[in-house]
Amino acid sequence: MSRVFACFFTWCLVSSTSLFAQPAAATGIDARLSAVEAAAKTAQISGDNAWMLTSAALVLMMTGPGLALFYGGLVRRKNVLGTMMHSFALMAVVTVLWAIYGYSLAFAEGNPFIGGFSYFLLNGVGSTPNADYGATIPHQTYMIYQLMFAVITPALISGAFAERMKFSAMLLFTCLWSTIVYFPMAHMVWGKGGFLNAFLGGKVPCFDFAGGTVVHITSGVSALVCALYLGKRVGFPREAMKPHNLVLSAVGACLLWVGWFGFNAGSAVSASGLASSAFVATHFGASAAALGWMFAEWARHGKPSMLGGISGAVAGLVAITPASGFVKPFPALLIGFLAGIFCFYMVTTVKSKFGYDDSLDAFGVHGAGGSLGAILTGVFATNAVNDGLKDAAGKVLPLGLVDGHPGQVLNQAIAVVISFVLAIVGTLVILKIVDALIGVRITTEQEVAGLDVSMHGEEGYSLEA
Amino acid sequence: MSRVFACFFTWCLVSSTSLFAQPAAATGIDARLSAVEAAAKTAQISGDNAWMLTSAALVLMMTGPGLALFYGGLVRRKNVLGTMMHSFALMAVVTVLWAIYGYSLAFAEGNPFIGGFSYFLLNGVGSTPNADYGATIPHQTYMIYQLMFAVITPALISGAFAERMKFSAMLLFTCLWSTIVYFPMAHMVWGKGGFLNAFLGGKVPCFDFAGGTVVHITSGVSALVCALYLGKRVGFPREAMKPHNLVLSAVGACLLWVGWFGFNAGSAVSASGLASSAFVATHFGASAAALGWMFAEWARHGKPSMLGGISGAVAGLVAITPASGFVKPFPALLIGFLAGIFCFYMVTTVKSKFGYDDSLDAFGVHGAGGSLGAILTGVFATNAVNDGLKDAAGKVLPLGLVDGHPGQVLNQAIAVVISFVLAIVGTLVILKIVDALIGVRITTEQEVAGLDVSMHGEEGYSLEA
Amino acid sequence: MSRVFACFFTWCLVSSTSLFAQPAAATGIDARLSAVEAAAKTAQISGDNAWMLTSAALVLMMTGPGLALFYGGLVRRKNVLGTMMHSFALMAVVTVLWAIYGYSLAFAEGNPFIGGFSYFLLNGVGSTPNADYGATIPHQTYMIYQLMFAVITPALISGAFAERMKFSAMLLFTCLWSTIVYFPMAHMVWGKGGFLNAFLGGKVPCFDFAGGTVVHITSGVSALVCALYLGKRVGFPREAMKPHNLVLSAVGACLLWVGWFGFNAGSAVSASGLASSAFVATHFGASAAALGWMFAEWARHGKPSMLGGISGAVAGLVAITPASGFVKPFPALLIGFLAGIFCFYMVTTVKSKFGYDDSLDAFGVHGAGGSLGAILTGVFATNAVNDGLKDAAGKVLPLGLVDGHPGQVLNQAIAVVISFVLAIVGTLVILKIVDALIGVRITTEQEVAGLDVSMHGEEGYSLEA
Amino acid sequence: MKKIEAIIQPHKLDDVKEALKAIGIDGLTISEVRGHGRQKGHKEVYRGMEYQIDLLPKIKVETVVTDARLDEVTRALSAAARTGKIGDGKIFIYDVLEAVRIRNDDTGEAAL
Amino acid sequence: MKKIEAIIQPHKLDDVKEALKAIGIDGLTISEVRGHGRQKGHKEVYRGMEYQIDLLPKIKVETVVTDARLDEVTRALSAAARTGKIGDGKIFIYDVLEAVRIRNDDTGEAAL
Amino acid sequence: MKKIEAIIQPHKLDDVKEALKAIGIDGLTISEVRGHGRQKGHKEVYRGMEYQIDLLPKIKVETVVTDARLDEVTRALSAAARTGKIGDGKIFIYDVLEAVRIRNDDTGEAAL
Ligand SMILES: Nc1ncnc2c1ncn2[C@@H]1O[C@H](COP(=O)(O)OP(=O)(O)O)[C@@H](O)[C@H]1O
Ligand SMILES: Nc1ncnc2c1ncn2[C@@H]1O[C@H](COP(=O)(O)OP(=O)(O)O)[C@@H](O)[C@H]1O
Ligand SMILES: Nc1ncnc2c1ncn2[C@@H]1O[C@H](COP(=O)(O)OP(=O)(O)O)[C@@H](O)[C@H]1O
Repeated sequence: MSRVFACFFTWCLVSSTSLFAQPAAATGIDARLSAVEAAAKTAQISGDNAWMLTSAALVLMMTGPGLALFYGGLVRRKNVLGTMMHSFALMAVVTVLWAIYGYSLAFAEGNPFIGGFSYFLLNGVGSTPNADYGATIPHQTYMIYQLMFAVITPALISGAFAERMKFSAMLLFTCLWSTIVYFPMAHMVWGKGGFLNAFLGGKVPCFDFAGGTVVHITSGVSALVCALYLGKRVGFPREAMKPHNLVLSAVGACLLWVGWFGFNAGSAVSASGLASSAFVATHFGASAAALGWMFAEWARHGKPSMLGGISGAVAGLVAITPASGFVKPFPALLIGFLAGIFCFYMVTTVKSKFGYDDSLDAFGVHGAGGSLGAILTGVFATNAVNDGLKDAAGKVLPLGLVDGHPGQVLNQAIAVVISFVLAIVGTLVILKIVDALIGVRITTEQEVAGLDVSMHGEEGYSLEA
Repeated sequence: MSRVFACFFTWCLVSSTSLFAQPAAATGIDARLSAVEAAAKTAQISGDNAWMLTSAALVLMMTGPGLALFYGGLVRRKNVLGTMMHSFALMAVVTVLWAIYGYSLAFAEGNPFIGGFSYFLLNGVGSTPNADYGATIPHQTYMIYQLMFAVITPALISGAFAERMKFSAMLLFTCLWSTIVYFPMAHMVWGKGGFLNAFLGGKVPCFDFAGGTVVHITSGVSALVCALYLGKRVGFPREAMKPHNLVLSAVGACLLWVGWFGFNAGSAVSASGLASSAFVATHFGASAAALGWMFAEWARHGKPSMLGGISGAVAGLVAITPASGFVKPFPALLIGFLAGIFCFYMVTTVKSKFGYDDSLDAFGVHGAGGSLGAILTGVFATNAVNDGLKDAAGKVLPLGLVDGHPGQVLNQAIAVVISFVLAIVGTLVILKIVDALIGVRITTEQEVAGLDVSMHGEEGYSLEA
Repeated sequence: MSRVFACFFTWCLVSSTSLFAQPAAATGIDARLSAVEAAAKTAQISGDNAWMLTSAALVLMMTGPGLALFYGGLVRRKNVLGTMMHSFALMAVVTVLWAIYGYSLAFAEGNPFIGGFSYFLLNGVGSTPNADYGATIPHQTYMIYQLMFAVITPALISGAFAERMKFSAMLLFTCLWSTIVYFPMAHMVWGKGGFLNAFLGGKVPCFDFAGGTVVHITSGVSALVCALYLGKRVGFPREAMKPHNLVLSAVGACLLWVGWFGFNAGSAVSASGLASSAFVATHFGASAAALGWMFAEWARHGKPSMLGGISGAVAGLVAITPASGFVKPFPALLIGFLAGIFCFYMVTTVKSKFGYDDSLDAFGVHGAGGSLGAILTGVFATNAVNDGLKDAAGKVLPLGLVDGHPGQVLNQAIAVVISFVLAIVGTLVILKIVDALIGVRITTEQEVAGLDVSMHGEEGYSLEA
Repeated sequence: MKKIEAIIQPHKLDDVKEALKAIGIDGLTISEVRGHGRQKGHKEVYRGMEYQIDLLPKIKVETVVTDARLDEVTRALSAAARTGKIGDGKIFIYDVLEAVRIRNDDTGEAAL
Repeated sequence: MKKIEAIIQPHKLDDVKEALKAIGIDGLTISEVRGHGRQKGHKEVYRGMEYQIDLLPKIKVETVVTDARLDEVTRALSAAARTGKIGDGKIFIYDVLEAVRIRNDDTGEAAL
Repeated sequence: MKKIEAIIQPHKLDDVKEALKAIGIDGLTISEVRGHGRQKGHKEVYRGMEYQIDLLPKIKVETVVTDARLDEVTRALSAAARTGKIGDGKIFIYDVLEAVRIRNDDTGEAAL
């Protein structure tokens, strides 16, 4: 309420000033100008902050209930709560890490690979905008918005170890993974001075608007490592392990889609034309990918399925994520369509060829789709959409291949490789540690009984009358 | 991020300018004024764009998961995915049509009945606002916001042919229907120079704030035509075809209600007082209609039901849609209440009298409610709420009957008739074509097995432990 | 649309003015200044209104589908619709009361305990901001935003009388309760001149940012009274009354969490830095409380559960509600953590000690959590977060104990006591009246058959193929 | 007394209920089951994993009747459930030693 | 050995379970069924379509017991399930030729 | 003809189906049940209320076979369902008086 008063006060001032503007014209005009300049600035902050707070809420909604439902519907009934718990618990746990040191390690200035401790305990993160990250929103808004990304990323991994990981091990794994993989990667790509940060002084300028490398490649690749390390579920692949409730998954996918507008368009850190452009690209990518996957299925199996449609939409959202603030609408459609077909191929042909049990296809969708999107960003990024990259003289620079800058594809590839290496090495080390300390996999009895009963002592449904 | 910089830059400019304002006072003041004028304009865009992007996300949420759940819960278990697929697939398919030519046919200048091709392939639809449609938001925002309307409209029709239409036929039907019925109708009512556009030069000025004619009458009437053309479901009305999961429908209805704020208040194309007024009217209309339907049921059957409550809410939202930006709160309550009772009467007495199988009452709710709302808009529209209609001299004109302009009721009736005719003729022709090409109805075996298995090769629930 | 034109018009004016600024410099500059001052003001309203409309939608989403799902999942299958109906019906009923006299009794100026009738029938509640409540948003926005609070509060109570209250009695009870308990309490704490209003002239200045006393204590305490008055459910506690569908409850809890950002950050009545601060506190409180409850369970029962996690999150959200606009992030974490443990203790140890049947723990979570939060607000409130309280000379005053103002804890305690007394006395009187008029409890036959069949004549699920 | 247990197609339940009602059989109990027989199931593919769905949804109808009415009821039930296609189902007949009406401890045929 | 099959009101399940436990009957299997008998159902109206709901939710309790305990168990079960109102349900008794404990192939009464 | 009714652990259903298929038994009907026996259940705590969950999910498999194949099928089924742990379940054998194929009114062993 205080801001309201402040603002009201400003207007009173402005109005009253204008009453005796005649006598001391110059001073009066100067004061009115300063007042209105401040007022315009405050108004700018309100507009952008309105969108960014909405976006932060949307991104949280992606994890819970979005991802919780999407994954929860895909597992067997006896694991539905255990699977939703992976997403839910991370909403709480990662928040605490972030408050203590996570935001600092990711976004405080440090070296090119990891941030420093200047924002330890959120020290200095208040209402005043941080001009580097968002000149027109309170720094706290940026902090909480970025937290929502840090929450969903490890939650995505849980699709790979679904139905067989110990709950305590999942918590410990996530704390270590966030610290060792996510915070450094976020710093490299988005942190000031990060190695791959194209806009704030990185050595290898990579374009990753909303997290193709930081979020999707790291989580998808780590997921594959987890799937291989934990081994197959008891009975896989002989036993039928059908999704127990595709209605839940469809609802989850729709909420992911809606929430993704906050994820991508929010990454403009303002309610500007760039946000609108990212919003359009996001929607177009998701749509084309849903069609791509469905048509591929239709051609291969004779029927397009709901599971195919929603898997495709998610694949498209993943692939358009790094590109969303850099590409025009029709390239967005193309990126989505390719992602739909490519990820379909990955989770069908490739997965069954290698035979790993990536239970809910975290790698096939996020790892593969994220990599494709990161590379295609290097192809289709254009300064007609995003004029943020300028040389010393202020001249807008070309972005991707279509702008006549083929080298960007290489930069993107470097970022992809770094993400892969960090994810593989980091995840392996962390799994070894967690396994040694408390063990990562549940017993066969627990697995047969299901996570809900064995880990949480409860059941998802008691549908008896 | 670029906008952030731009904006920050502006402020640096503003601040620095003021430092040497003394020496060259006039010029300095002029520059500061120009800068702050630009800043205020940018701030205005941020505020309005924040609300419009949120609204676009809300309207998409109405289709998925909103409508998908609402309809999905009302059908039998074996058709749940097939029914949700109608909504979901249209999110993808209509998007592609819209990108290629749909937006152009609806909103580019053309003749009074159909738009031209100037926005073909979204040519020229960028960040710069289109002053005719929304002077304070990026043109892309307006385009994507209107797309969400184009998505939900054909999805509403699917309530009528639920549980018996071929998936491929549904896709083809929708592509043709959007092209032949929706895009022209949207152009007539909302497009610049459209025949019924009251604010941008239409011959017959019709008030349809958010789509009573364009969205609800066209879809509801087309739904009735579909229901009659496809015939009854196997076993109707002898067999029990109870909603399989009213919990899903209740959730869907609530999400429709919440999303409808984006639909109606977003139609102000700004976060202005008009948006607030439309928001209030929307909520009041929904509330009164839920009560109206429930009380009608209570009186007739002795018990108010959840299905009645949610059906009423949707009926009220439909009826208030054309009126929402033109009427005061208490007329909104009245319109809602009447809609609740009228639609209850339509889906109970009238439907069973004529015996058609409008499976999920798309006509009884959207056709009937939309028509009622369109007419009552002519009664209750007032320039105390919306002063957008002015004569050449800038004088605000009276709107509806309550403003002393009874002729408006006739204008509204003309629009209703046009919508009916276009929907009936268009839908019939399209059904004939699709039927001739690929057949519209599934076989009895497929119908008995259910859409999920026969069309999509999957099942909604596998609830075995 | 009209606002868009108005705004566009302003800009034309501004631009054209600047053309002939040279000849009549002073006048020209004055006109431009006035125009840009108005433009900045309009922009400010758009930004703040964008956030407040979004917040209003989010708070409605908390009731439906949020709370409807949360409570609906916790009851037995035969009561799922009846339970959801409590939330749903109140969305409609309270709206009508609010429109007629509720808003007036709560927010019109009156005496310290109840508002007057100046806003009767929403008279005078239009686009013009009400400077007392929100200088930068349309008055209608404030009215509809506050309505959403009035809707959810009685819905919360329904957790206590779940599975055994007559639907008609529930409706009558709510109408009386809103009138006798909620509207006065809202006036006392938030209404201009209210007895406890710290910012608008209250005798005992209480800090309740978003409704710890008004919403949670009143509803939680009234819930306990209802539970005691209605008596236990048939078979309680001998019979197993497990939640029938924890998936629904988990989804509901997540939607409550997301919607709560509108509840708390929206209570800043602007998209300012204070809103961001409240957003952060809300998220931190929820996270820490989810962990607190889960750890308490883990320690006590050997397993952390999904029900525990979501109960904790809600408890944290409740406790942080009064504090959210006054405390820093780390105190928010602490308040949440304490609330998680305290409410766990209340719904396990305390409830089973006293043996009352507060079916869904409305008292244990909202009553207990709200009281804890209200007191801790007095401890941790600081003017470093909220500088809204000033003395006559404009000096910012200290807020809570941490600011060196221990007396505030006492003020908070007084507000808690007033809420308890009003809730207990009011609810008891209302229950007696309703019981005498129509009876509050259903028959044993109806209870055994379930609310869905007996009150509403329908069933939640018909999952047969 | 005999128990008639019929496994039928779900969509024939209404027909069966009416046929039994028509000949005065009121007492019956149904349950949802899944069955496998000559009827071929179908293939479902979830993200590249193929499942042969060979357990199809069926309804089991159980009714205990007096020995005298056994044939009549069996015939009526069979006729009502028939579509003539594979998957129509089976009827099995069992002997019932005793029946008790819980409400009043009636036993034997009086309990039916 | 005999199978006791009882169709009871869902809300009497806890009572029945306890009554059986009290007399040392541990082995039992329950399932959800829907039944029709003398008990009148109710009408449900969905958007103007009226449905006569005459198949009401019931629980089927099955327990196989030795011939010696048949009467005792039947009586205990019947008493526990009784409310005295129409719809209380039925008990049917069948002969069991053989029982096998899967775990160790025990057969006959030893397998119960 | 005899009915073999087996109560098995849900996760052994695939094994049982395959074992029966392997010896040429095609006709079978399954249903979801909950059972209680020697197997201890578990405790669930919901908001401080403790529930002893002693009815655990099981699958009931029913197949009617000719007298000649009774032993062979019983043995195959038992072997496939066995894990050797408590809770593996039971098999009960009943006499079947008659079988009818609804599709064409075949009766007796021809109907199986
Ligand atoms: N021998 C059997 N034992 C138990 N159930 C059987 C048996 N044979 C068939 N069934 C049940 O009857 C259903 C229909 O049998 P099926 O062989 O498909 O049809 P049809 O008898 O018309 O050839 C099966 O799905 C199964 O539930
Ligand atoms: N002849 C029968 N065969 C099979 N089940 C029966 C039969 N008669 C009754 N039932 C079952 O018993 C339940 C209770 O029967 P009902 O006639 O309503 O009660 P009551 O025996 O108290 O009159 C029915 O719902 C049905 O499931
Ligand atoms: N006497 C019985 N009557 C009916 N069902 C039984 C009986 N005994 C056991 N069952 C069923 O068999 C299942 C397994 O029995 P249990 O005693 O736990 O295993 P085991 O036979 O290996 O000791 C039970 O859950 C129950 O469904």
